[in-house]
Amino acid sequence: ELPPRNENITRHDLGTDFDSVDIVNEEYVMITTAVTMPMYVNHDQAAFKRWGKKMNVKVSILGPADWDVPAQINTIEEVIGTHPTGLLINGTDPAIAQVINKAVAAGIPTVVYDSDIPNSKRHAFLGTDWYEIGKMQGEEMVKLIAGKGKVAYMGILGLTNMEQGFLGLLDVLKKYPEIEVVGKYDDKANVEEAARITSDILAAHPDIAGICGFDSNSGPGIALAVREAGKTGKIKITTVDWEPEHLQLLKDGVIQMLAGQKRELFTWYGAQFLYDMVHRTNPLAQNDAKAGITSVPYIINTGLLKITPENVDQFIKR
Amino acid sequence: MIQKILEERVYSLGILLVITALITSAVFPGTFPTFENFSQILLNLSIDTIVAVGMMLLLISGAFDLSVGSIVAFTGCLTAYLMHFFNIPVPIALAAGLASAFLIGWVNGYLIAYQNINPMIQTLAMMGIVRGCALLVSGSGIQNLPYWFNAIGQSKLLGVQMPIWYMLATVFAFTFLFNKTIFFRRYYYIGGNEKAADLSGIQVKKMKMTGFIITAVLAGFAGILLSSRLGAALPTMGRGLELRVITAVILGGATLSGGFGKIPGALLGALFMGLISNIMVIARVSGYWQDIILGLILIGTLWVDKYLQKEYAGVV
Amino acid sequence: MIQKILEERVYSLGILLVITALITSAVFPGTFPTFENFSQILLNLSIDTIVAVGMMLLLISGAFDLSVGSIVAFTGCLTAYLMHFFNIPVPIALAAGLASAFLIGWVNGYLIAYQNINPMIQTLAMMGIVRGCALLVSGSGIQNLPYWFNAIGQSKLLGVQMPIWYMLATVFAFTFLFNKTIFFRRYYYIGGNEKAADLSGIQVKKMKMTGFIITAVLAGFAGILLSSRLGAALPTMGRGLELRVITAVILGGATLSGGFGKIPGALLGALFMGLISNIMVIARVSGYWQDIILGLILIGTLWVDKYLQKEYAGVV
Amino acid sequence: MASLLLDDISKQFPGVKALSNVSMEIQAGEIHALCGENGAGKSTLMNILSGNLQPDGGRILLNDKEVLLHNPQEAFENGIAIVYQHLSLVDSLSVAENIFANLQPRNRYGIIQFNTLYEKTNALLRKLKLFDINPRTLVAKLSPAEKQMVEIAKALSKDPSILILDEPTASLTDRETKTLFEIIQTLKTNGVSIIYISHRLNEIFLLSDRVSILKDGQYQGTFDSKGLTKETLINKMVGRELKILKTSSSKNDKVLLEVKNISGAKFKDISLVVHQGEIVGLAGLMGAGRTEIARAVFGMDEIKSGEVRLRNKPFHPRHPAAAIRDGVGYVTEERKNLGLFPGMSIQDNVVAAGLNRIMPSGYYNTEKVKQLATTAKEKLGVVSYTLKQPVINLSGGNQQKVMLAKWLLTNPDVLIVDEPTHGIDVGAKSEIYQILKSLAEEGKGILIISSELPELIGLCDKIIVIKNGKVAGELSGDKKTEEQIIKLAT
Ligand SMILES: Nc1ncnc2c1ncn2[C@@H]1O[C@H](COP(=O)(O)OP(=O)(O)OP(=O)(O)O)[C@@H](O)[C@H]1O
Ligand SMILES: Nc1ncnc2c1ncn2[C@@H]1O[C@H](COP(=O)(O)OP(=O)(O)OP(=O)(O)O)[C@@H](O)[C@H]1O
Ligand SMILES: [Mg+2]
Ligand SMILES: [Mg+2]
Repeated sequence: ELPPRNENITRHDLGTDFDSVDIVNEEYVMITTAVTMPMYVNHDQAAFKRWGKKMNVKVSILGPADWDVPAQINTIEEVIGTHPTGLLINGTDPAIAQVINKAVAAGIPTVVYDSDIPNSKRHAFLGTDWYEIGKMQGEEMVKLIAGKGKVAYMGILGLTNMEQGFLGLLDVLKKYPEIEVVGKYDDKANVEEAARITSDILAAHPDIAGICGFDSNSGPGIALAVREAGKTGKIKITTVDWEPEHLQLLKDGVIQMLAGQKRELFTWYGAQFLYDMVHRTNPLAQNDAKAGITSVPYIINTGLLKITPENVDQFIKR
Repeated sequence: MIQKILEERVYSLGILLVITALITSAVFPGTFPTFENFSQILLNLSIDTIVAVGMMLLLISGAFDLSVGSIVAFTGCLTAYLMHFFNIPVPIALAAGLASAFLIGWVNGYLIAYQNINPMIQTLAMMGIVRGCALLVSGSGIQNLPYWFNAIGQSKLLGVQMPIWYMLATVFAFTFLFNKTIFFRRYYYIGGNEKAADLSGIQVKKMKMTGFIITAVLAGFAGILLSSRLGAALPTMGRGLELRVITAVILGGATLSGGFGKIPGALLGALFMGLISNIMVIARVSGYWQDIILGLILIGTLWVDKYLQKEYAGVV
Repeated sequence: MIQKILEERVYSLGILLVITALITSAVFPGTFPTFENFSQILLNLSIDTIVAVGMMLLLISGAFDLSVGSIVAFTGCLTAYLMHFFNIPVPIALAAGLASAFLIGWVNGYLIAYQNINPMIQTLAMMGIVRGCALLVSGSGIQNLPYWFNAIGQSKLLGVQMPIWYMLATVFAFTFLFNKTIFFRRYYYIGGNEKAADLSGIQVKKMKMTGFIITAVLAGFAGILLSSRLGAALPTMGRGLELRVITAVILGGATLSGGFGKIPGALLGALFMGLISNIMVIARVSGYWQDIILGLILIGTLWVDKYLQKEYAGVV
Repeated sequence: MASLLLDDISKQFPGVKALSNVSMEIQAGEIHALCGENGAGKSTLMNILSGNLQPDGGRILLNDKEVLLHNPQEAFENGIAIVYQHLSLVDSLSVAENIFANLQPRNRYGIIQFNTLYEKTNALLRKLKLFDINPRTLVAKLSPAEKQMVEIAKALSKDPSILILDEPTASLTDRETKTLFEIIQTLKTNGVSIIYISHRLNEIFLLSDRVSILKDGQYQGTFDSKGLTKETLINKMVGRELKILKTSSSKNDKVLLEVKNISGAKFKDISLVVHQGEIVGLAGLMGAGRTEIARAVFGMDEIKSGEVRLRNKPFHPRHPAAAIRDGVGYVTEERKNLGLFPGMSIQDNVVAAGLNRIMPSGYYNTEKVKQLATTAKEKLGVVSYTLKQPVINLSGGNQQKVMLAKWLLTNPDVLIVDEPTHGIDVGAKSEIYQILKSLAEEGKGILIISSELPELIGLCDKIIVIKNGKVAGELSGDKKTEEQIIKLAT
């Protein structure tokens, strides 16, 4: 028994009939990978839980503890079998398209957040463009180092969204002939590794001007090495995420800019979209499904946060 | 009689599995004991199990291989790369993928068996090298693979997904081989006492090298299967697979020092881990609690098992 | 004489290190052989080395511990938690952190030595449990730690960062203990031949349990040091540390089967890995190539070493 | 001065009652021999005395006071030291550290004083006339005989008041044996009680004051050595008469194995010929290189020059596998390290070397394996409760028989046996001699390496004496006497 041939996805396929969805025991499930990553826990998951409490519905968060896309897919498949009311899926990699389609085919409203999975039949997407994150870091870095000097960057190699970010960064830096990109490094999502690489970079390039980080652990690691080398402020650091740790480092002047995402919005509104779909809050046609439409936005870009010494105090929680 | 049965990890673990499944069925009658859920569990552990069969072979012979996770990634990526960027026909790309796995296994085996390189460092180094190559080949992953390639892992037979059939075939084939051919039985001797095996006319070096090659090829096959299932090849596939698989295999009755273990134990070990993770999904256990509970269950299982088979306590 | 020296991994690796450093100094005279670079290399490997000393102890006795990375995270987080949320004075928080590490080591050691639980599964399970607890305690990480706590890892003595001094002190202390005291020499007997050690009146179980406790406490110390260096406790600290440390220790002359190894080997192994990564960055190797080249160098090193010490080929 | 009373000691292993209600008495300052067949329970009893095993029932009285020996440490503290049958040395440590394991001389801070350690070791080694062994050498580098002597030194280092020797001479040659006996006599005069276990009956009569006998875990009585004859002793141990070994030779003129001027790592210019039906002995002191010659012929070690011919065709196996295929077998010494698969069953061990021959199709036939193992077990009289028993749980002699069975199943034309009766009781020994003889009668050639001279003299058609890796002489007919061999070997 062979799988169906890949048909082209058109807007027409998007309407799904939610008649079979269970709205008595309402449960919304969020599935990510690296479910214990602090950034996810503190932003995505916290907002999702708050939403659940406010709406008085059950919310669950599932997924493997480590960054393991196949395991995330496995979890989604297992969850589909338990027929949740709605699925909120972290768009970790284009490879999850198929299982998203499977969920949609099973009649489960499915919203993707963080990175889009464009070749899937998801009902809606909320998130940011990682390319923009890279671009934002690049533009700020250019400003910080006045358009010249050596720059290095690091993150987890091989992740689709991060490679997009690298691309955005390089596309900006390319335009400045006096900026030399000295290397791309894999910090393996690990503070110690990031610190070690940074101090090696400092040794290799004592005149390094700036370093960009792309995962949660890059920032603290780069900052540690720069601080220990006594070059705080001399070497410009831009990185992603705005955990308390990052904010503190920014406040201390070790990091110069944070490219943050509005992750709370991903899951809060994502969940709300799911809710609105099942409850037909805003019916647009007599029967949205038959009309081949969904009654929630198709793509939402929540935009980025640019956190600098000027506005950092607004972000530090007390 | 009962004593006898419990002495074998394969049986004691099997019984534990059945009991766990029965209890879970009683607690979650609507979601757990369904055909879809069971076939999903099996599907999800098919990749791990195929690799675990190879790892069981190695552990029986007293060795192990940390590079399997990277081989899974590399073989999948290489095959996808050849098909996607060079339009090489599916069968040839598959052959090339498996050949690359063969080569990796050969290098591991040759250096370990004939050059006496420490197996842990060798396979750890290979893990880094091969992962690097996977990244090199695929960048951040390759999508849009040919239909016939995807069909390998996405088709069904008798309503059951193909990877499950491949897994069962692998387990049955190797169970048969280990029970019924002298070639594979030699691995028990090598694990039991390498020097004595050599002096008894078993070509230990050759056999060891073959063991690494078989394991690598199985991992390669698993990699192809995984990317076919995903319809994409990711360089991050198989991360952490090595530890997961070694855990499953030890749970299934192997020991790091060699000489013990049965092939079905690889399946049972993987099944046990798959069952636990499925139950946690169904029971909606999440986040840190997952790790904590899984850890406690692992320790608890070994502890119960130890009491079931007092006899062998020293050996395991 | 030369033969004799090369037989010991500690010497052969030491020589290799010096040669590598000399060549690199000649090639990159401006960047490599500077005081800042060396002290930075040492600083970065201080945490790993402190854990590696414990791991060397375990490997000498024929065991290993996969939970050290998680212990690093948990101890750091627990200490920070106590200081930050309960305003507990620094020394008491430190004691509590180390006590928690002691407890984890005790559980590992007790279950492995007295209950015969498979060490690999036990410490792997513990790795998950303890990591989970670290996340539970610290959430997203704890900042703003007391000044005196940060001073532990951020002070300098004679222009050299404190963690380097702690590392050297640990290495020297354990080298002395292992060379000169009956208590620690017993680990060589246990690793060399457990049965014989037992027959010689060594209380193998007790010693094994103590080994796991010492390792856990060293890991706990490393965790406190790391969070003091960071000025913050992150639950993700120490990820992958276990494999890195085991690699360093085996490179430093230990074997998985026990009985071999010298404490300074832990430092040399870690130093070697630190040096290689430093040189790679200086030589502008980046991205995927780092993993590939590191792997090749690891294999190459063992291969060269094997030729240096032909005598021991079979053993290592 | 210490006397020892064993009262009603029992010990049950899974499947075997190793000791049932054994009571016996050891007087102060006597040499007390303990005899019995393989598996009679001698080692088990001694393990109980040394705190290594716990009895299921019974008491141990030392100088009329009950003592509890929970572990080896407590036995030392009570002045009991033991030389184990299976070596208890750590290969990766030096001779000195092995001898003073856990008891290294230390100052009051617990710091080991290495100088004292080496001095004390040197003194001990000199006492044992082991002038060639450096205290700093790793034990791994010693030959089996040297290891055995180190093991003895280890027991002596504790200044015991009761010394147990469990088959100490099994891997020693005459020279060391003599030294050992002198030491035992000295200890005796100093009032040390000695329990001596050996399967070499000559030694029993030579040394002991009294003999106790165990059979199937049951005490058979204690006798004065003076009033005892060899026959009665054997009768009490074995419970039947032993067959007399036929001395007729079955040698014929066809040459089976011909070794011409081979040299290797530890030997030089070795030549010898084994005919059909001939039993050729290799004699020599410990470390003479006999084992290395055998390993080289068998394809395990490299031959640097010279030629080996089998049935008149060149024979240079690259690996034992090839040697076995061509009909050469090699029963190794050091059965635990080199010969057996300790954790595996008797059945698996027995077929290990013959897999290819027994099942040429490559298809593993469990039934056939079972049947062959049963036959072999019966033929060689291996005592075990099931064929599935791991060989590590067998007594030493039974392990040796399993190893021999393994090689008989390869059906070799030339069988090399290295110390075949190491640790084997008189009954089993004579059975093994019978087996070797009947193999010779079937027309096979046998090359036997042994340190037990009476055995070589009794069995062999000719004896080649090896000294420092070279042939020192060849003896046959009437010239095969112990004096001649020793003269050539030293
Ligand atoms: N650990 C064990 N587990 C099970 N059975 C054992 C174990 N150790 C010994 N036995 C059995 O107990 C019996 C007595 O063994 P023991 O080693 O005491 O014999 P022995 O008299 O020393 O023989 P030998 O002369 O061959 O050394 C044997 O049948 C043996 O198989
Ligand atoms: N493991 C080893 N490592 C290094 N040298 C060894 C080792 N084993 C034996 N030797 C040395 O090899 C030489 C011959 O070995 P071995 O004692 O086995 O010879 P042999 O003639 O068979 O004596 P034996 O009477 O003990 O069987 C000796 O000089 C011995 O010291
Ligand atoms: Mg015995
Ligand atoms: Mg020998």
